[in-house]
Amino acid sequence: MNKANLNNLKSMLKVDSRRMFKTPLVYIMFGICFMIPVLILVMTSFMGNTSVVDPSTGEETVMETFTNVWQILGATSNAGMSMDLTSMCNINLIYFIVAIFACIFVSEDFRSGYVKNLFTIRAKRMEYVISKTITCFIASIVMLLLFFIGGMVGGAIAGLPFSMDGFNVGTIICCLLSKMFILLIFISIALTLACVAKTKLWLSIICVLGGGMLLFMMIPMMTPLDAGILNVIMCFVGGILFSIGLAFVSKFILNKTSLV
Amino acid sequence: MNAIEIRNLTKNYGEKQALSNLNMTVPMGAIYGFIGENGSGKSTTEKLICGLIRPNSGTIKLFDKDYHDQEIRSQIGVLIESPGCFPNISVWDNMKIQAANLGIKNENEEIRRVLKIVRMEGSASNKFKNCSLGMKQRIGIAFALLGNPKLLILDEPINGLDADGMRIMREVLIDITKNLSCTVLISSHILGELEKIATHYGIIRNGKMIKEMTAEELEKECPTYVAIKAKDNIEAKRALEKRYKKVIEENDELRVYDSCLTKDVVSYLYSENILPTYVQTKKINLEEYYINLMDKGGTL
Amino acid sequence: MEKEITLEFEQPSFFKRIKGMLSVDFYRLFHTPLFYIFLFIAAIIPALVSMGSMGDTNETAGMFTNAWQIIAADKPLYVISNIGEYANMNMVFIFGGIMISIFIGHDYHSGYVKQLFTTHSTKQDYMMSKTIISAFSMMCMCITYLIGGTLSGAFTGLPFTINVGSLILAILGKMIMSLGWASLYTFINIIFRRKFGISIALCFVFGTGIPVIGAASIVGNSSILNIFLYGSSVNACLSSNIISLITCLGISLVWAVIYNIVGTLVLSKRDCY
Amino acid sequence: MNAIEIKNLSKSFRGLYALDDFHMTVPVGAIYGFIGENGSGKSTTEKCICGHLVPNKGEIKLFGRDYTDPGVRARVGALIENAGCFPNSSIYANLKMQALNLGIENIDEEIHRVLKIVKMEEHIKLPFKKCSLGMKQRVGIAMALLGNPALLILDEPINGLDTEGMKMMREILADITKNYHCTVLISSHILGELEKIATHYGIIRQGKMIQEISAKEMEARNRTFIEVETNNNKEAYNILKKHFNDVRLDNNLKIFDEDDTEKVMNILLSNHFEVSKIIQNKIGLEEYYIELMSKEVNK
Repeated sequence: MNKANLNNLKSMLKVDSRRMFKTPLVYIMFGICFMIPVLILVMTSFMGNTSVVDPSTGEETVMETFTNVWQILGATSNAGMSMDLTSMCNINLIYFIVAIFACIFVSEDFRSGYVKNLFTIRAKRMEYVISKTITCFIASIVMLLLFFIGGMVGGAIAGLPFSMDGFNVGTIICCLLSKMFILLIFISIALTLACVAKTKLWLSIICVLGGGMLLFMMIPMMTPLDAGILNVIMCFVGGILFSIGLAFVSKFILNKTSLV
Repeated sequence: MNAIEIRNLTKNYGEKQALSNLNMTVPMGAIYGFIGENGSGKSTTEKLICGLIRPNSGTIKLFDKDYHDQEIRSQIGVLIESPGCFPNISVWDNMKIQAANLGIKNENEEIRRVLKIVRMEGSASNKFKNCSLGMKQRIGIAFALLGNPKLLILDEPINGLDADGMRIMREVLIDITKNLSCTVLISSHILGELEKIATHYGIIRNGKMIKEMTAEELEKECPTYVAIKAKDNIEAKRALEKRYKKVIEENDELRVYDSCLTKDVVSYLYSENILPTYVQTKKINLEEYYINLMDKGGTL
Repeated sequence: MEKEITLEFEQPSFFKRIKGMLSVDFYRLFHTPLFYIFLFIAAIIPALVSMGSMGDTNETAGMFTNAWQIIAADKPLYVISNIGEYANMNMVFIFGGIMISIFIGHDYHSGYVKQLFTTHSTKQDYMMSKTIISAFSMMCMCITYLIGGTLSGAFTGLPFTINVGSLILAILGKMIMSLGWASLYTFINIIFRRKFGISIALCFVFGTGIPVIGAASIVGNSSILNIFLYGSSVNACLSSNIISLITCLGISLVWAVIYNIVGTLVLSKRDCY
Repeated sequence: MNAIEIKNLSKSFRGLYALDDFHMTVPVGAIYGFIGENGSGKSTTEKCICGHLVPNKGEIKLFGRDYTDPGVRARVGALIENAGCFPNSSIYANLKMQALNLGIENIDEEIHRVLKIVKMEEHIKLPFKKCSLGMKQRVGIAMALLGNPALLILDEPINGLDTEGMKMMREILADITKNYHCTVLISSHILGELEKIATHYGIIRQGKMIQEISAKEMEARNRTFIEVETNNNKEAYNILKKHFNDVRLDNNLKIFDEDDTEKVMNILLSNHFEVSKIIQNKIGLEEYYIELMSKEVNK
């Protein structure tokens, strides 16, 4: 990475960061990431454990709810796979939000035609991919934290217990860190798909959701509540390898296909 | 050293062949008028030069370096069809983003300078999507001028510009190519405007470059002639043919192509007591030359 | 001035105007891949869901006890206890909403709406024709969902015992409901127009019935919830009878008329960009 | 009867007045040249007439009826800024949809007729997004011509058309106004082209109509002059002053309100002047427009 490439990357990073924080897209995403946990926690706990009696059959159905604030982050490693509400609507939703955000962010370049100005001046496609990965990663970290804070706020409003059995503050931090690095995987997948789909935003979003569904299952195992340093390192290595590998794939795609 | 050198460039979209081994040379500091019908491959060539699409074969050299050379590419200003701006943010923010893209140091003055050139300082704050077609075109030109590029590629920039806009465009192009500091490749259909500023011309048809020449060559190829109308054209024609070799009648005016002074022709006719009612020394302009070229099947 | 030219403008009948616009929409519907993609999605969703229900082996013994539950829940339950009651034909109304948003969004995005509003001055035509086309496409999606559901039901080997009368009523009720949903989604889309991202998000909000479930938790499982679109589509369940069909029809028509009028008002006030 | 009558129309976008108390009358069968700078409100007016924009206040009448009358609007063809076509469908599909929308009977024949006019027959199967700018413009014109509209509104149609395209445009307009009694409202910046086809002109500036004039009136009002070039213009000026009342000498010698070139020629040659140029000319649309604008600026 000689000097010329470095300041090219710097200028590209400046473009992306300026573009990210000047358009309303990222602020909408931040809003969503903060509101979802609050909504989920408040709604379910508010509606929860009120038994609903069905007039025609007289059968009582109890809405099952969150019993502990930390459930928003996931379950401890020994809890089995469960398809119920709590395991679906927790922090892992953020992977889909981030993936969709990355798709929109890249496809906005192609739809507005700004790609003409970008790639006329930049012969190398690598900087574009690297800078997009970095800026999306930073934005997704902010989203993750907002989601976490939203969860705490929601839990407080709903009056859920903050008790921690089987894990402590340390493991929660490790869990968050490892979730952070897994974000890298989702972002680089989304970027590659967006480079393929270019202006066809609907194509990239559908593929990302499809692809995300497959990976979604393994996230709770990789990042349980009682995650240790080992989890963090594993996720870190996985994230970096994935992003570098897919970065080259995206570069290859951008080189080989016509951009306009 | 040439700004752009293209050697047998071919590009086909599916089975339709947009360019078939096109050759093109644009010298330094030239304003190169790129002329051709709709769909003759002008935009394709420009997109190829900017590296936006990939050629099937052929080489493109910019300033004697391969067109993938990063140092050269960062000094190209481009406006192809529409300026690539983000619709829902303000013009100023768009310019700031492009300034960052070019790595310009003191960007605010640079942006103000460029907006002042195209007289768009007033409406820099409203959103891009709310600007009218003409204003968008001026913003596109400002975009291309940002960071004074060494090579400017404009695809029909005059589209949608009003008289004032066209005048600005002429001044800007003449000014920046003054001391060979910048080369301009401009394509347009309004040949009257192009004729005023272009130093070189390239005429393309069905993906092939059929004629490349400098403005001087065009001068030579477009002969001046004396156009005369008299009360009785036939008699005047007979009189003229006695003295001049090449006299042709075209859309009811007599054209004397021999190299002669107009006033001699008039005094000769007067001596033959024929009174011309209309006399003017005229030159075939670019538009007529282009139409004749096209009618003759393109290969002169 | 040259000879006086009498230009006569015969007043096109309401039917002719609507026919014009509808023929455009139907031509576009059948000649672009969008419609077929969503028909396919509507067909494979029941298969996926029933696969999912068969798949997990631990404590919940699978979501469905009867093959027809893939079409509609057993009883009009406004608050869902497990996924089983939720995953039925009502899902069509979510995907239908997405399809309509993309369909109308493309109208605005491509600028074709300029042509429509030039030749059709009354905005009522636009609302009516878009509602009809949306309702039609949703009904087709219901049908493919039905086919997909019965096939996957047969595949999972669940019992097919059902009182055929109420099954038909349930299916008819759901299909009638698509008119109401269509007018809702058309209304959302003429407000958000080009930004069909937002209208798709709203489709999720309305389609999944979160507001109705919320209301149900307050007011309990009572039948006044039927006044909502989601409420009455849940009401068209496997134990539905003639009354529930009539309620569906009534609710659907009422909402269609409301959204139509309000939509026309909004359209006539706003620019079409 | 007038094709278009607009009275004190105003339209604002978030407080900024694009049109302010705007008036306009376009007679039936006219080719109305609509001239104005960038952003002076030309497109806004056209969009109001076509119902794309809802004006704040003001009244628009088409052929004597209110512009919201469906009967009239079904006979309006428009091409404003870009042809609203679906990018992924082919040119044929787009035109077919518009034909269906207009309720035309024999659709295929009409589509081929229109495409033959704009010479785009061989590209009929091409998807719209693959067309170049000029070809998109021709498809837009074809779409506007579908179903023989009574009123045709074209916003800068010559944009992106090549020389042959401009010739085609002139033929189209001449043809439809003659055979189909169609009224055309056309806005353009290339005044040279407009001058060849327009029968009426409307000049707009900053949202107000500053002058509406028919081509005949403009011709009458524009003064004709004879321009002469001799070996000694000063001397010629003195002699010509005796014979004609309004003779002016700046960088060339002009005799105003005179069109008998023979008389001038006789005088000059009999006085042994060497004449190298004598043409009869009149002030064109472009000079008229620039003169009008400069009057407005210093008002």
